[in-house]
Amino acid sequence: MNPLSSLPILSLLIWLPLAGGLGCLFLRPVRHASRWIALGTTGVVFALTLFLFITGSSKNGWLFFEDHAWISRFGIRYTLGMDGLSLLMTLLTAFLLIVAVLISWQVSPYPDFFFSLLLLIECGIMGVFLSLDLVLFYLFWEIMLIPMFFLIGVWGHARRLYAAVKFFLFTLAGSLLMLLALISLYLLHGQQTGDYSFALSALIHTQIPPNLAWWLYGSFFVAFAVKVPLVPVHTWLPDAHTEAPTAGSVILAGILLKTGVYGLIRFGFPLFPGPAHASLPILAVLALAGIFYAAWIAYAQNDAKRLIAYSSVAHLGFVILGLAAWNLTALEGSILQMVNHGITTGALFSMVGMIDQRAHTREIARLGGLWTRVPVLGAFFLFFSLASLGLPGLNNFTGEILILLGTFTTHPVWAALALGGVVFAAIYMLRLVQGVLWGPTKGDEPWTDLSGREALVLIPLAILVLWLGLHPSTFLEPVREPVQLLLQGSMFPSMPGGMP
Amino acid sequence: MTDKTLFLIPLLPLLCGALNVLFGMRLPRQLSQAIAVGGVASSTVLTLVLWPLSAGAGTHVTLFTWLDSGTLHVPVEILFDPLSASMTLMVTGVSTLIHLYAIGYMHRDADYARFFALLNLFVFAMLTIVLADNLLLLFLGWEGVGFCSYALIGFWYREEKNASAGRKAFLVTRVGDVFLGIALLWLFKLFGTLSISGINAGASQLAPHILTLLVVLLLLGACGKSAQLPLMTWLPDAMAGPTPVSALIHAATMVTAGVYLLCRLFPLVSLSSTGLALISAVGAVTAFYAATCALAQREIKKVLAYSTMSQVGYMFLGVGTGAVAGSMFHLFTHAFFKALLFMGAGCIIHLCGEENDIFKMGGLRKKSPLVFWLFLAGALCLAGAPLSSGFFSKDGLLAAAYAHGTPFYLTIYILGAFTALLTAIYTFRLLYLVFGGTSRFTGDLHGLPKLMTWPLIPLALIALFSGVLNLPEIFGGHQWLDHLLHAAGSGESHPLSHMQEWTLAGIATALFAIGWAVAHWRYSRFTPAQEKKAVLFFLHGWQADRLVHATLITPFAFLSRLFWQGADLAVIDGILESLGQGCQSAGERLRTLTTGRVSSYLASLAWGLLLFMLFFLLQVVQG
Amino acid sequence: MATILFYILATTALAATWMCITRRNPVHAVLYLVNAFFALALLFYLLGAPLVAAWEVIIYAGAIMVLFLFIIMMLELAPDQPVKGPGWRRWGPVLLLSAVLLCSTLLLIVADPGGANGIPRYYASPRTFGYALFKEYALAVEIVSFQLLFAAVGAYYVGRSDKKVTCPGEEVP
Amino acid sequence: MIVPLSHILGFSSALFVMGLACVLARRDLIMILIGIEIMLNAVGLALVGASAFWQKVDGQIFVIFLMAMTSAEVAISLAMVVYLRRQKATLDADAYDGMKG
Repeated sequence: MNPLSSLPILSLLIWLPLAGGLGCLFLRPVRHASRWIALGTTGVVFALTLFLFITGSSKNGWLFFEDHAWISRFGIRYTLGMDGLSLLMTLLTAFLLIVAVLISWQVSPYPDFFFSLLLLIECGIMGVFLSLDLVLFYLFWEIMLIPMFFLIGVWGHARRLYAAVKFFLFTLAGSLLMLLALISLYLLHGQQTGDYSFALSALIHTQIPPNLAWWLYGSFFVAFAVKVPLVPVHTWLPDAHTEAPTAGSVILAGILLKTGVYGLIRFGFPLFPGPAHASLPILAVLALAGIFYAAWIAYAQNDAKRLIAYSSVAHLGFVILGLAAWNLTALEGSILQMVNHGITTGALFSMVGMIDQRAHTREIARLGGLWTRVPVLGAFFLFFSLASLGLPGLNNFTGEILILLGTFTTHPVWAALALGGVVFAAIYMLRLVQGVLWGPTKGDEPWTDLSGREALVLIPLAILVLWLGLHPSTFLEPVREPVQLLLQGSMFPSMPGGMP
Repeated sequence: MTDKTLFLIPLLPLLCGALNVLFGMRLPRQLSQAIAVGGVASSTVLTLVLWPLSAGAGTHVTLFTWLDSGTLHVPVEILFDPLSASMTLMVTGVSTLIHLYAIGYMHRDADYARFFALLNLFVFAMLTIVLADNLLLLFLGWEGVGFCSYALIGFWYREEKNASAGRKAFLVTRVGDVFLGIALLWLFKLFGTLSISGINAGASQLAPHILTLLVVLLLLGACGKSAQLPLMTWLPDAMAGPTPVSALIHAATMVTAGVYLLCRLFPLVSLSSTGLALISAVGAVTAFYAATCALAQREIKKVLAYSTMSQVGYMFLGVGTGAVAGSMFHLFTHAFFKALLFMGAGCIIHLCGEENDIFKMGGLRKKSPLVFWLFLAGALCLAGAPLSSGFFSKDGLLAAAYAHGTPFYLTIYILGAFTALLTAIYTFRLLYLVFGGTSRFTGDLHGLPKLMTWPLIPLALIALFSGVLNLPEIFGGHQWLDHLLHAAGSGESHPLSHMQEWTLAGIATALFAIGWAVAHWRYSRFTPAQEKKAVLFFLHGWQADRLVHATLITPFAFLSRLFWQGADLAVIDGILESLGQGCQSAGERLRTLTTGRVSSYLASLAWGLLLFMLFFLLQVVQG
Repeated sequence: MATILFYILATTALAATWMCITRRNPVHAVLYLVNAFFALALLFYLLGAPLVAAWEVIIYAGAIMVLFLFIIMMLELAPDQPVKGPGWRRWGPVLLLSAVLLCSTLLLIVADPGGANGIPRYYASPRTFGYALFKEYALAVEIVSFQLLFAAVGAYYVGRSDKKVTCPGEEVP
Repeated sequence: MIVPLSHILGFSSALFVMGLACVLARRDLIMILIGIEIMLNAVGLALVGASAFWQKVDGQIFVIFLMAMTSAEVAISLAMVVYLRRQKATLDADAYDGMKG
């Protein structure tokens, strides 16, 4: 038996970062205390998730489950559950948060606030990936939003306020729709059964009139689509990613975008199977539009960060395409691709941050010849760019090929078109690589190559890129059972402790 | 020694490449070079040692499972059969010689570690293509060579032009890769597996139209890598890379990967006669196209690049006629003599102090006889001089086309034969301009490092005499390669009578002689000709680049800007921003309601009271 | 007798109020209002509310109105010579509105049949009053007392003379 | 029993409307406050009438609360008058439009 099973380990995953965040604030007078607290907290959380991953990834059903009454008057419960999918997502979150802390090691001003906000975001994201009660989910969903708003708005680049407000309004508009929908779902379920509850396990049994189901699904969908983001509600993303501080971009691209996809998988599809299945072709069209449209726009960008931001939209298009294909291989590919994208794009954003620190510009036209000045950094940059454009053997390829293989078996045309998007990916990525690495060196002041701390960030990322590219089964096996259950339309395996 | 040792063949170069990637710059130059050469050389030795494993149906080994999801099961598996074994031997052997040559060639470049690492990685990727028994693994190698080619073409990245050439190569081949990828996805859907042996075994159950479509997709994929029409524009530009790279990647190995792919999947490809016809048509037209372009080139490496394209076209032509062994034979001989030619060209360029233009050379025969003889050996093979290897291999392919006897294949034969004439012309043009006459070169001749010449000597011998590998019976041979590769599959054979074979050989000899004569008449004495329009047309590869630029690149860039500025910023953000503006202006207007004067507030309060009163009154009246 | 007294007092109160709101001099207005309040206090007494009547006199007429007077005098708001009051342009709509409001209210009152009944005689002794106030409404009393405290503090805060503010028309010591 | 309830209510509403008219028509802050006092008293009258009508003491208690609140209000508002008078030399209510949007 798991020695940790007596601990409320899921709550620990959520509230430990919050405690760390408060610690950062309380220990403000101590110089540099906050960064060590942040590193320690994220490290502990990562160790926990890693431990869970190693011990629990082969098990079936809910690996961990917590359920307590919370606001019983409205049937709101504090229900947390972790299956293979949540496990993978929490692992990714915990890992990227360490990266985020390390790359903002020398952040200024207000490092204590910065790190406590980072930890607050971790708390929110963990909550989103673990909650099984809709109100709890919504709560964490909003908790994620607010610290990110401040991260962008306070520590961002030149147009940070515009970007922060845009990000906030887009996401909030979507999530308010979701709030409306979940309340009406709650009322509907209560009227039907007399059991007023926000528990996901209860609500999936609601009989929704088809017309209303479309509206409710649409509201959930908009909330998630904004987060993913799908064309045409993606325009917050380039601004937010570009203006955010490096850690913010890493978290945004690496994790926050995945919460949208996760929401669709965990809530959107199980709650509204009818409209969800009927909307798969729409999803596919949006995904394909994203793949091409965003890749096309990415080519025109001058700002390296913005280019990578648009590439995120294109990559998430692949993820959504796998979802739309709706079979085991494609779905597994989608989930794998979420992890892949988190790692590659996280790495690329970190690297642009490092380059920005040295060159004081992110404009491709003003960079160039970096290989001469900082060969090690250049090699890493090339490596991650290749991963991003889907070179086989590196991580993005495995995800993409699973998605494409899965999609082709059911929808050949979608897959064939999406494959065309791969060329587009090569076009913009190579433009970026050429602009940054090749060409004559501009300026002649000497730069320091990769520092130890930066290497500490990049080497694990690079190892993961290779690992995911060569042996993705490690990360695919935990999600197999959740995906199968999802495909069967049954969401909940037997639950220890029982459901309300 | 277990079968798994076979994996060492590709993994040794990978290991050595990785060593050079990680520690190359910290190692002394000699050690770094030794690692690189050692990796490739040990692969060669290993291939020879393990050769017996390829006997019969070959050896099939699995290392571990790469991808596993649902019905998808992709193991890392290799198949060491006669086809892949012979190709492996050629790749490793030629690579070893080229690596040695590269040590000499790069002796003054400070970035040797990157160069050798990439070269080793390339060999790994190429061997993966060759040995893979799984299409996805093959695709890994396929993209891998694409990347290495990209990085090596742009090796001297400080010049924007070189980096752009690399990028172009990567992108154009990737367009082909997309088609290969679609074929791969489709094959998985049809067969539920990506194993090459499995696909070849089950191919006969497919409907003809699906087969044809598959072959077209595979052909397009192969065209990308092998620089065949219409995806050929990248190869001439790829000459921006260092010469060993051109020799290894753009002559001997990578560009022939397309041919190899078609041969590997020949049991599938051969089932579609339309597909086969298309393959040979593409091959013949490319061969002709490239030969015409080679006639007008001024840069020595570009002449060779176009000749490579042309010779690979021959190989395609051969695959299309069903002569797998013949194509592989030409692939091998071509690899030998073209590598030789490129390395010779590297020596020439080095001698002339990085001068590329053949119009500015001349008279090198007396100045560097060794290089002349080496280059001549390669050139004779290329031009198809009787009894040289190129003569046998090229003749074999043309004979196979002729043997079909249908009007279509006769046309192919005629086109091929005419191309052979052009080949002889441009080869001797090159020889005369570089070595003949008097020197037009201004400046001092540089010395050559030993390592740049002596790897060429064995290569020259192999190139000249590799014809014995598949010597036709009329010359007393046993067609050894044909028998070896019999298992790889071959189309329906159309045996020719000895009389016909002698006739075809005679025609080939005559074409060679005519070509030599024409070149002698025109180029034995250099006359600077004015640039005619036709010459320029051929010089720029029939303006293919300009066409691509006008029809694809310019619209792409334009649309890119349009989508960004027009759609994303103007329309989507515009709509949302106008929504925000609307809210704001509504607020502005509502703002005037708050006059700030107590009296107006009180008045509105009174009016509200009145409304309430009237409402109650109304209720009273109604009730 | 009481009925007649009611109408007399009501008429007095209305007249006094009318005079009050039409005066231009605030001092006069306040005096008229005090007059009206006395009439109201008597009315309260007639309606059986002796305590309320007493407080009406003590608090309203006695305290609040005097406070008004003090303020008016302190700020020297009473004009030396008659000033122009609001003209018809201001009074017109107000009168119209008031008339409509009054008419509709009266209509509402008339429409209710219960209103025609007479009021039974009633007398709330201070004892009853006290019991109800401090038992049933004890909490409200506490709240109101707090409110008074806040008002006192607020009035002090607002009214204290801040030396930094230059006060036109007032000498700062 | 002295008068019908409707008469008391009618008288009370007449008082109230007069107070309202005063508040609306006058611009002098003092006069506006006086208008408010009139309105409050009108309400108090209605409450006392209702108290008698229902034979319950609660209405009267409400008047007590009303008075307490009025005194609080007057205390604050007269302090405000003093304060405003210091800010500007006038008590014209329309002169104070600092909250204009």
